[in-house]
Amino acid sequence: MTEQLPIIIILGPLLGATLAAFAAWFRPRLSHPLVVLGLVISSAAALKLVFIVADAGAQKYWLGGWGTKQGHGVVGIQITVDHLNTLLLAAVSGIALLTSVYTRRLVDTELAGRQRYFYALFSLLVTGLLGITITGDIFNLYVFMEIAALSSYALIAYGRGRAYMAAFNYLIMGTMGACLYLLGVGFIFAKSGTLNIDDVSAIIPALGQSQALFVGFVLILLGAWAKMAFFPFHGWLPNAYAHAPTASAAILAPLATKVAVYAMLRVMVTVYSIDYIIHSPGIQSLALYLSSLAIVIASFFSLTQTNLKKLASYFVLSEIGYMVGGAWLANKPGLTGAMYHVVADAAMTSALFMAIGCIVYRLGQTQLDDLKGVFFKMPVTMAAFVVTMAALIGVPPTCGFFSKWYLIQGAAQEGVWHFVAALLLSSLVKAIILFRIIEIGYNRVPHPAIKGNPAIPRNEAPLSMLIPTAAMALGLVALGLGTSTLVNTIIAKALPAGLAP
Amino acid sequence: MDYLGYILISTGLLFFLGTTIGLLRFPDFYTRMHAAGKGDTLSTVMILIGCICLVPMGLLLALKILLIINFIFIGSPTATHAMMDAGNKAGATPWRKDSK
Amino acid sequence: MEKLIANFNYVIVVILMMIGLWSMLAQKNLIKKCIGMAIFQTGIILFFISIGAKDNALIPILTEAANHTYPVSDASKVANPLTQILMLTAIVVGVATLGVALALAQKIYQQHSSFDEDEILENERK
Amino acid sequence: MPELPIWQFDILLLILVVLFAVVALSIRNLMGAAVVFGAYSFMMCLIWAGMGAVDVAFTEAAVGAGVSTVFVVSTLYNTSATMRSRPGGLAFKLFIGLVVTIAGAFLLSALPDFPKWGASDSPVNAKVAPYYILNTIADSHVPNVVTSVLADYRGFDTLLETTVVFIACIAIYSILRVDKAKLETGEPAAAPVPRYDPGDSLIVRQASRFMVPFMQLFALYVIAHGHYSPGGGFQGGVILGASLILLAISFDLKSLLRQWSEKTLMLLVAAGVFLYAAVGLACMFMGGDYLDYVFLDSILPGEKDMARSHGILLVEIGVGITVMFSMIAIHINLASNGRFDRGL
Repeated sequence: MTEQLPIIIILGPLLGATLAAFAAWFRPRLSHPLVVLGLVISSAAALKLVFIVADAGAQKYWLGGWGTKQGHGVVGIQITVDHLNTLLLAAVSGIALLTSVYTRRLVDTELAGRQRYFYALFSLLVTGLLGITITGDIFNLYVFMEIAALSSYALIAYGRGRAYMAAFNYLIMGTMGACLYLLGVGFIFAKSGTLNIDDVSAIIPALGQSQALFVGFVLILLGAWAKMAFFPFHGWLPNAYAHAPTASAAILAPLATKVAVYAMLRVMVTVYSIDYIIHSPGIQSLALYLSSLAIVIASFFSLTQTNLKKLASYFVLSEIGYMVGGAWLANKPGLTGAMYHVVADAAMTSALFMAIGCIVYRLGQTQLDDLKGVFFKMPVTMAAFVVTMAALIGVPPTCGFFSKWYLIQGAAQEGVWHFVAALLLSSLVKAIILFRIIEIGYNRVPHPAIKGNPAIPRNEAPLSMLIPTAAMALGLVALGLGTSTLVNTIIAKALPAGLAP
Repeated sequence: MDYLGYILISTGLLFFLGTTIGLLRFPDFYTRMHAAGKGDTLSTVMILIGCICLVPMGLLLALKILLIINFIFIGSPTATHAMMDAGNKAGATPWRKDSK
Repeated sequence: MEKLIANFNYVIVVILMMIGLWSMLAQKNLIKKCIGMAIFQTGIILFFISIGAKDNALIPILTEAANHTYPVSDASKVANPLTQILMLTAIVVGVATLGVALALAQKIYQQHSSFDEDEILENERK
Repeated sequence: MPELPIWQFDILLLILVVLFAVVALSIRNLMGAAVVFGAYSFMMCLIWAGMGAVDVAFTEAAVGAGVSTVFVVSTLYNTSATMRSRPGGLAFKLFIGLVVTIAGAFLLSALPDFPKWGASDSPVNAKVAPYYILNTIADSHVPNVVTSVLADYRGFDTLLETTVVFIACIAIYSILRVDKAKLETGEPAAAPVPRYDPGDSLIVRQASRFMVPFMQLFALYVIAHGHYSPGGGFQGGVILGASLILLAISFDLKSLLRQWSEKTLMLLVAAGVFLYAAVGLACMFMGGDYLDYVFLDSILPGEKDMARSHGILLVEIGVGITVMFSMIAIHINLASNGRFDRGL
């Protein structure tokens, strides 16, 4: 049975979505449990696979039983679970599961009367994201990319009003990214004749210096950058996530961009190789400069925001700079940091948007000035929020500290000081924002503990939202404490052999 | 049989030429649609019959082409009619000898 | 120059894609953006079909009605089926994206009575 | 069947295609742009058919030229086809033009590195693809290689592609659909615009009534005969959908919705994807890998070596159902602006 686990990861949310689409017309209340059930199956399979991969190495699965044929390579579609993606698979399905439980109340209030297909689309989005992560076929990756993209346009458009234009801009950018990616696939295909990632990576070194392969690499890179809202293509993201309903943002923000980063990592590490990247003229330093710029610009804009959701969107942008920069350092600590940060940042962003969702649910507002007294009103939520912010800043026992530690180590080793400076600056900016929020939420009201001041009524978010939020925040600390285990047993083995230490 | 095919196809092309000239040179919407509707249908049908003559692919293919002819024969004039009707309702005025 | 003529398809592909890309990014009208997107996609499809084309090959339907000697032993006389499959997928994905884009454009038009991006952004700032 | 046409003919078509693309993007009337774009797609079909990609050409004719044009037109029907011209923005357009030119030059720099166009020993044509051509008959008894690769060797792609259509359908539904009850209280319904309705004309009604059965018959043939001739679930589904869209246009939306209610349509869209996924699941329960149709032979009629062929037919039917009903549902949503009452 365990050999079927890789496909079960995909089938859980896919079948959950179709069943939810049926249920939407007969028993609308049933579509949420169906989706949750699909995600439970999927995340259980993903979790089991983490252990299997840690023990036994990469697992390959051939759809339709079409495996390797003599002289032709793999003729079917392959899905692979290896050290590079197993953690992310577990993270994506786990976060999706928690978020699906969490969003229930939000959807009922925010999207009252129009939630018929929300969970079907939610589940299909997760299918797409898991698929991008798991697939071992570069064209299949494109199809999954479009599945994830189309459902996320719809999820954003649920926000109505300005969300439509935000979703349209995202659609144009996203389609451009996907098309550039597809064209890049075409270039690789034209030179190698196969679409299977393992086969391609075996063929590419033999082709030597090739302009077509180089152009294909750049195209795929640009496509992935457009999808993940990396610096020159970042325009769509803040609007899209800020105008989307909180329930949609809670699933999109943590996962969609991270999975695009993973796709870039996969192409850099497995399809091409780190050697190839180091020897490609100019791209490495350009990418590093762009990531520093991305971090600095996103940090700067996050200082000027007054809207909580938009602020968080700019955090997402700066974190993307971390990961791209780390990957392009192309040395051991840099890549470790990038791979670890993909998982850690998914968890951090998820916790951040969950906490914001709780605040929105109770206060109905997302302006910073509306947060007065929120620490007294919602102590648990705000505790989770502070822990999350601490993780984003990089305070020791949380996972944010370790990923940042690896990144800085890698940058220092390569002597890329502007990246180190950008990382530190971004931490500083986040600390400033955290203290500003504490100042507004804690100090701007008369303290209720002092005699004579009115008590502020406790008004926490409902338990179905609070528990996932608290769990996610605790998870950040747990992830941080488990760093060395994860890095040693899984991530270290995902690094390509022969990498500079 | 082959020569019949060539003749039919060349005649069809000739009609197409007439259609194009009519579409470009006629004075108003209705006459242009008239040229497009009639000439287009006739020439397409002729070219298709020419194809039947030229490609001896057996009865099944001929039957398929005949079906296509059937579709064009009904579809094209109907579409032209619908467009004319729409033009009429939208207020396109017919050309007269005394109008500019 | 000889390469250029031999690879004429590729030149057309690049021209089509750049027309489409320009239209997606520079045109202000939402419907024009959608059409530009579709042209960009057809450019890519043309690229894939071109790399899979073979001189003097038959269509990939191995029946005697399609002039194949049966059973087929020489793959070089049959057009490449793989690129065709990939592009079937791409066409369908393209029309799905176009449909969603049009739906969004319709909603935007309802709010702003305009397809013009600048006008919409001005309205939204108010 | 003739061999591939000479390249000169292609060159003419290729130049025309670029011309049409430029016209479609520069024409100021959006309806005109949509129609020119449809013509562009037809031109593309010819090019692809000339390169031996008959299935792709068929799909493009049905999807790209047919249904997409209808989608654009029905969107414009609800909005406006005129483009307002605004001054300025030239610098931005020139800047994008410069970027695009540089990108194009970058792409062209890869040109000398490609294998010769049309060579049968280029990597694309020599590595994986020959396996399909040489083994499709032995593996699945399906002479149309495109069908066997589509639904069998790369069947997972096709499952996902069907899912993409399904997503587009429910995405458009959730974007556009508005509740009647809400319409009366909240958002005012757009004032009915007096427009031409082809359903007024007896000729149009009768002609489409005559054509629709033939179209549906042809579509079923395309799905069922997809193993032996160009076509399959997608093309057949699109034609079936188009036949009902034709009914909706020539009569009115109401009469279509009387036959196929909103609920039925949306359920069937999901049913097609479910059928496809369930066939794969059945293979898994019979002990094989996902979508490995060989393991279905004990449930399916026929001999063991026909199991793949039958499995392909089953999933093609699933694809056909989803594509047909999503095309109709998308059209109704776009044409009636989500109100499901009247429209193009």
